[in-house]
Amino acid sequence: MEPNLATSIGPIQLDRPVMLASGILGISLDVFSRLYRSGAGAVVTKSLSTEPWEGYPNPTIFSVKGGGWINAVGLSNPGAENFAKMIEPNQDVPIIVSLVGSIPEDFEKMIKQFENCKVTAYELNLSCPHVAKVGLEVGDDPELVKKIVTTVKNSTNVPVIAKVGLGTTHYLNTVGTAIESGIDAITAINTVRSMAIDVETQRPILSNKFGGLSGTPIKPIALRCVYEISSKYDIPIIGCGGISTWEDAVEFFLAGASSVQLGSAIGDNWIDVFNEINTGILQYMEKKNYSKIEEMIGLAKKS
Amino acid sequence: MEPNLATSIGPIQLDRPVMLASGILGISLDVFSRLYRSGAGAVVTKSLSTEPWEGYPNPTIFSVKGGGWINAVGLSNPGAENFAKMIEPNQDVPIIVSLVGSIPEDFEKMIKQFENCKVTAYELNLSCPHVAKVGLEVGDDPELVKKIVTTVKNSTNVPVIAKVGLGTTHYLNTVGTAIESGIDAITAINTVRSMAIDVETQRPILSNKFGGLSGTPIKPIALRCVYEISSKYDIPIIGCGGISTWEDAVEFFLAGASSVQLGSAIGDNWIDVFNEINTGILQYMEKKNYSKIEEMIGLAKKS
Amino acid sequence: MQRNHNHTTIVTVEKVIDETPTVRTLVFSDEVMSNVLPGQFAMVWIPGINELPMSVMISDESGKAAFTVRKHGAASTGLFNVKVGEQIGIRGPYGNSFDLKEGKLLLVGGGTGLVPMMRLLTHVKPTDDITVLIGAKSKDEVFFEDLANRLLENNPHKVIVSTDDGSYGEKGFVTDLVEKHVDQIKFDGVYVCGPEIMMYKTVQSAHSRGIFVQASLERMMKCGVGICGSCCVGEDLVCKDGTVFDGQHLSQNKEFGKFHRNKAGILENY
Amino acid sequence: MQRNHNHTTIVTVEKVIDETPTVRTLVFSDEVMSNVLPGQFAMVWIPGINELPMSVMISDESGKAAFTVRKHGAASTGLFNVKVGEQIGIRGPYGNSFDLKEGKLLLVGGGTGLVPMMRLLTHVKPTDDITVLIGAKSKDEVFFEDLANRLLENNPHKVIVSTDDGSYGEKGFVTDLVEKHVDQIKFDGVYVCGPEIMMYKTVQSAHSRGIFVQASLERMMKCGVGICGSCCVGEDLVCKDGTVFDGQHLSQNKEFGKFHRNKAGILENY
Ligand SMILES: Cc1cc2nc3c(=O)[nH]c(=O)nc-3n(C[C@H](O)[C@H](O)[C@H](O)COP(=O)(O)OP(=O)(O)OC[C@H]3O[C@@H](n4cnc5c(N)ncnc54)[C@H](O)[C@@H]3O)c2cc1C
Ligand SMILES: Cc1cc2nc3c(=O)[nH]c(=O)nc-3n(C[C@H](O)[C@H](O)[C@H](O)COP(=O)(O)OP(=O)(O)OC[C@H]3O[C@@H](n4cnc5c(N)ncnc54)[C@H](O)[C@@H]3O)c2cc1C
Ligand SMILES: Cc1cc2nc3c(=O)[nH]c(=O)nc-3n(C[C@H](O)[C@H](O)[C@H](O)COP(=O)(O)O)c2cc1C
Ligand SMILES: Cc1cc2nc3c(=O)[nH]c(=O)nc-3n(C[C@H](O)[C@H](O)[C@H](O)COP(=O)(O)O)c2cc1C
Ligand code: FES
Ligand code: FES
Repeated sequence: MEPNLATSIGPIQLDRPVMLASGILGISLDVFSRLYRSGAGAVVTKSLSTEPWEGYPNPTIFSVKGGGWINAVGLSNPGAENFAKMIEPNQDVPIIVSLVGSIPEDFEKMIKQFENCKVTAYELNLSCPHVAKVGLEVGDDPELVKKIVTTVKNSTNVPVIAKVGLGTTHYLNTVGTAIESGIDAITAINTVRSMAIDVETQRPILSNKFGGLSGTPIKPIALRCVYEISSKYDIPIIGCGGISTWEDAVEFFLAGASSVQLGSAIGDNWIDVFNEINTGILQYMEKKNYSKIEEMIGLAKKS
Repeated sequence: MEPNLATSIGPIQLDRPVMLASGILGISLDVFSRLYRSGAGAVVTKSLSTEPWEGYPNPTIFSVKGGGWINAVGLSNPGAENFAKMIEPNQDVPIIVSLVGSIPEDFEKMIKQFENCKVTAYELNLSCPHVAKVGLEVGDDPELVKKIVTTVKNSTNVPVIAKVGLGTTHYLNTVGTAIESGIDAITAINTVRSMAIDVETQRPILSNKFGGLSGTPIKPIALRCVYEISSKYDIPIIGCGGISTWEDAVEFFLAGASSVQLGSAIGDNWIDVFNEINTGILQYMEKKNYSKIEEMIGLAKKS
Repeated sequence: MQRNHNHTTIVTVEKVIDETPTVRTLVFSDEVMSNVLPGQFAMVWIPGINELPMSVMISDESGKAAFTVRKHGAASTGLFNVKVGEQIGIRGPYGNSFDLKEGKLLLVGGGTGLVPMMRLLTHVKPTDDITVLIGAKSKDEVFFEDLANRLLENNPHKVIVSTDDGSYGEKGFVTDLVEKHVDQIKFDGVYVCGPEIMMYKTVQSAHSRGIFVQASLERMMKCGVGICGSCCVGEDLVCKDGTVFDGQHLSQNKEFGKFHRNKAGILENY
Repeated sequence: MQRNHNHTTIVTVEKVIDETPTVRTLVFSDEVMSNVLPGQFAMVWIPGINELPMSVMISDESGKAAFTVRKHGAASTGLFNVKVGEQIGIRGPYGNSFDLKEGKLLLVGGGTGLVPMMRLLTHVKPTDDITVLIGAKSKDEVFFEDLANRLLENNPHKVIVSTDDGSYGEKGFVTDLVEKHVDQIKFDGVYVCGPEIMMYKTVQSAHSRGIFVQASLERMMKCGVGICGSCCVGEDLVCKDGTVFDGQHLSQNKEFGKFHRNKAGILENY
């Protein structure tokens, strides 16, 4: 049988396993279509809030000498309502809507605003490391995670994903809480809180001082998180963090992810990266005689 | 005034601010002398335990495609007693003895074994991410940290440093506990728990599966930790993680570290790296008109 | 080690030239920036203030480059106020560049949109016949007229200024001048940079007559490297696919000339 | 992209040659490893079992290389048991290499210590006069004698085997043969690899007579890249400063020939 790139993440079915991660080129439907045509299996929107946010002043992104990026765009976004209007015409592109908020009602409200949109899934951003009162500050509070996930699951029949990261509470506990509260899948991981200082001017470079590290430097960390989650829990996982080659994607599948997301690789290799990875995965599947992605998920745990 | 590389980390005085990090080339007095002659301001020993440990089988170290290393040597070490005998003849080299253990008595016992040695400081490894019952498993338990630090401080007049890292408990809490218990300085950070999988053979590469990520990938994370510690607490800090150039070292000084340690850079640039960094720091000091390292410590917090 | 264009390099401002009461040119030494292609830009960090995309201005001294900035909001005013001896950070160059034709060329620029045009002039062949149209609101705001004439010394050329209020040069919008010129002359290439409406009309005038035309677009930019998405215009990312686009391509873009996105990413009308 | 020698490459074993009941040569294709210098080694991963330092053996086919392994503990037995078609991981080459003199050369090898010697033989000049001494415990354990003769076909040469029990070749320790040879001939270079005591005595014999001598040392290796410290001998790191050291340098090393470190890093006597 010819290998096939389709994969399912619990209730979510995708034709191709590599998605665009949240926050990357993620504010325009036209760009989403282009990325989908370029090989992305789905696109995750910029994390949306109930109100439009301007985000932090520039510099908001910094290229690290040793590879990767540190960003603190500060979750700038047009707000869920504007965004929902923009994507309403969409029929073809699998869009996963990422949401941030501080209280369950924020999420409930935003999900209502997407009622007329074709949404493949919601991704709850419980892990942005550089904005106060949302993201990690929510993910680090197990009680709040429970309330938010429960509320969201009661507000919609669309599958719901929780995106976790390295915070002050152990992410495995956050994952556990989300699962108990009915989450359908987990995305791991978000960026890792970091910083860069300019030695000439002797000041932090990002306007927010702290930002999140993404790209190749965090791949080994993300991979271990996926392996740990899949070893401890029975939940579909989307691997994210530093993926830029087909080998990276396959490592995540072998660790237990049923699909992956990427962002930073686009900054290095532009959007051709999706098809390059798809092609590499297909060749690997042919060599290993797999017909489905599913056959390789979690294999590294057997050894 | 000519710039001078001397620095003090609380009660610890060093002629030069860049030390060898624990676990790197750290098992032989002859090698220590060589590193000291090569420009290291001090050497930290491999973390020593009450009994000799063989560590994990190979592979114990893995070179990451995106830079850096993942290691799980498993704290192999000859044991504190053997080690103390070996360094007894030492007079010239500033040696910081790194210790691991599970209970306060382990540390007490080992410190006794070093009674006849010239020890510049003890560094308590509360942060190794890949060995059970010691390292992070200790650092993640605030009660235990308190007991260990208190016991150690009561056992010796030699300065005591706590080395922290990213674990399941927030490292800032561990730092707080160590300070309350009388610690003299903090080293931040240790390696970050990570993993690598081989796609051909479909198994984790390290024999221990998980290991610690070091080198350039963790620099932005380590720098942020130093900045966070120095912003929250008034304690001397030794920065560690991914330092390989003089700019890296200066970034850590600006973030609040009064000295730095390095390890992985030796694997990339060999031991000339100490003098290269020393020279770079001196040139920077000349340009900025500093006579002492102290003048630049924490400057990035002012902006 | 070769410089990675994404890593910020710190340079010192060596000279500040007042072009108009609100426009200044800041000169600095940097080999890489001195050699960028016309149309390319840099991300410019004003420490403690902001980081902005800026076209890279030429300098008459070799090994040097410049930014010509109009003071507007906090960020550009921050750059405008940088003094000689102060440091700024630069990364880049980013973006593609103009595709320079030979023969009869029309260059249209407004305000700081003249910056890439000046660099384009340093790349023309001595045989090219060049017309430069400079648009400004009023006399006060005219700059680079002399520079353009100087750069074109050895070419058959015309430099024509128009001001909206007629206080200098011809009276009226520069786009009316464009319309007049493309009606009369079959240009081999038209190049425009300036306010979007100026670019939109110029592209329409030229493209509708089958004349090759390129515009260098401006959009909100955060990353400059194709990650953040803030610079999108239709399905194009200005920082990565542009900043220079052909008339052919632009005539199919739904947003060009009509909408741009603000800092939150909300579409706003021009 | 050029291969980074620290990244593990997976290769498939294509041929297994039994050299003795306890020694096997595993052949695989790898351009980089086929061209390593004599004395260089690889870190060899036997998936699920261990990773070991191994000298890189030559192969008669171009583009191929091999490992010649003696089964000993769990790790080397794991490698010994790898079958044709199975995969192993390799990284390297690591370490320096022999400094090959011209003229009269003496090569001394014991057991798998012959591996770098065989590669050294592929680098000699046709005019060099070569003596190879092979030491083994008994007849069963002799290998590479024919190979050495074959590689030296076009050279003036002698290949002499000694066995401890006299069951083949000359009877006695190979180091006694060394002593005899350096007494009689003023060699231009002596090269040795094998058990430490063999290397120690050979170095002493040659160095004390002012003859240039080099030995390729073995120590416990974990990283192979100068990070872990497990391979230290005195102040030298075998993986990084060696594996090849001059007699001059070794005669000043306090640990060479006397101590090595075990897996915990404890000094043990030889
Ligand atoms: C490729 C490119 C090249 C440019 N070259 C020049 C130049 O050579 N000289 C010059 O004076 N200006 C140039 N600009 C415009 C400049 O980057 C600023 O947009 C302008 O200076 C106003 O910024 P402000 O923040 O001070 O104004 P504000 O009052 O804060 O903002 C006014 C408007 O400017 C735009 N803007 C603000 N920040 C940015 C940003 N980071 N990226 C893009 N647009 C922004 C937005 O439309 C905003 O609504 C260029 C822009 C781009 C995209
Ligand atoms: C540079 C170098 C090149 C080598 N080349 C060859 C070769 O071509 N063929 C060959 O058969 N052997 C070679 N060896 C030796 C080989 O690496 C092993 O030491 C040997 O195979 C025994 O390993 P074991 O783990 O099976 O034995 P064990 O019984 O586990 O160990 C026996 C002893 O072997 C040594 N040893 C074990 N593991 C290692 C290790 N990771 N690194 C170094 N020494 C170790 C120790 O002294 C140990 O006490 C080489 C060693 C080095 C350092
Ligand atoms: C510029 C930028 C903006 C981001 N914005 C978001 C966001 O809004 N919501 C979110 O969940 N993650 C956001 N992320 C994190 C990414 O989705 C992703 O988790 C992270 O970058 C790691 O993947 P990568 O290494 O492939 O980039 C952002 C990352 C970057 C670089
Ligand atoms: C091979 C290896 C062994 C290590 N062993 C120890 C150890 O025994 N004790 C310890 O506290 N840290 C140990 N570390 C961590 C280092 O001391 C250091 O914290 C870390 O490598 C980050 O610094 P670097 O990026 O400069 O290597 C080890 C690191 C490596 C790479
Ligand atoms: S400025 Fe970020 S994508 Fe163009
Ligand atoms: S084997 Fe690790 S330092 Fe040599």
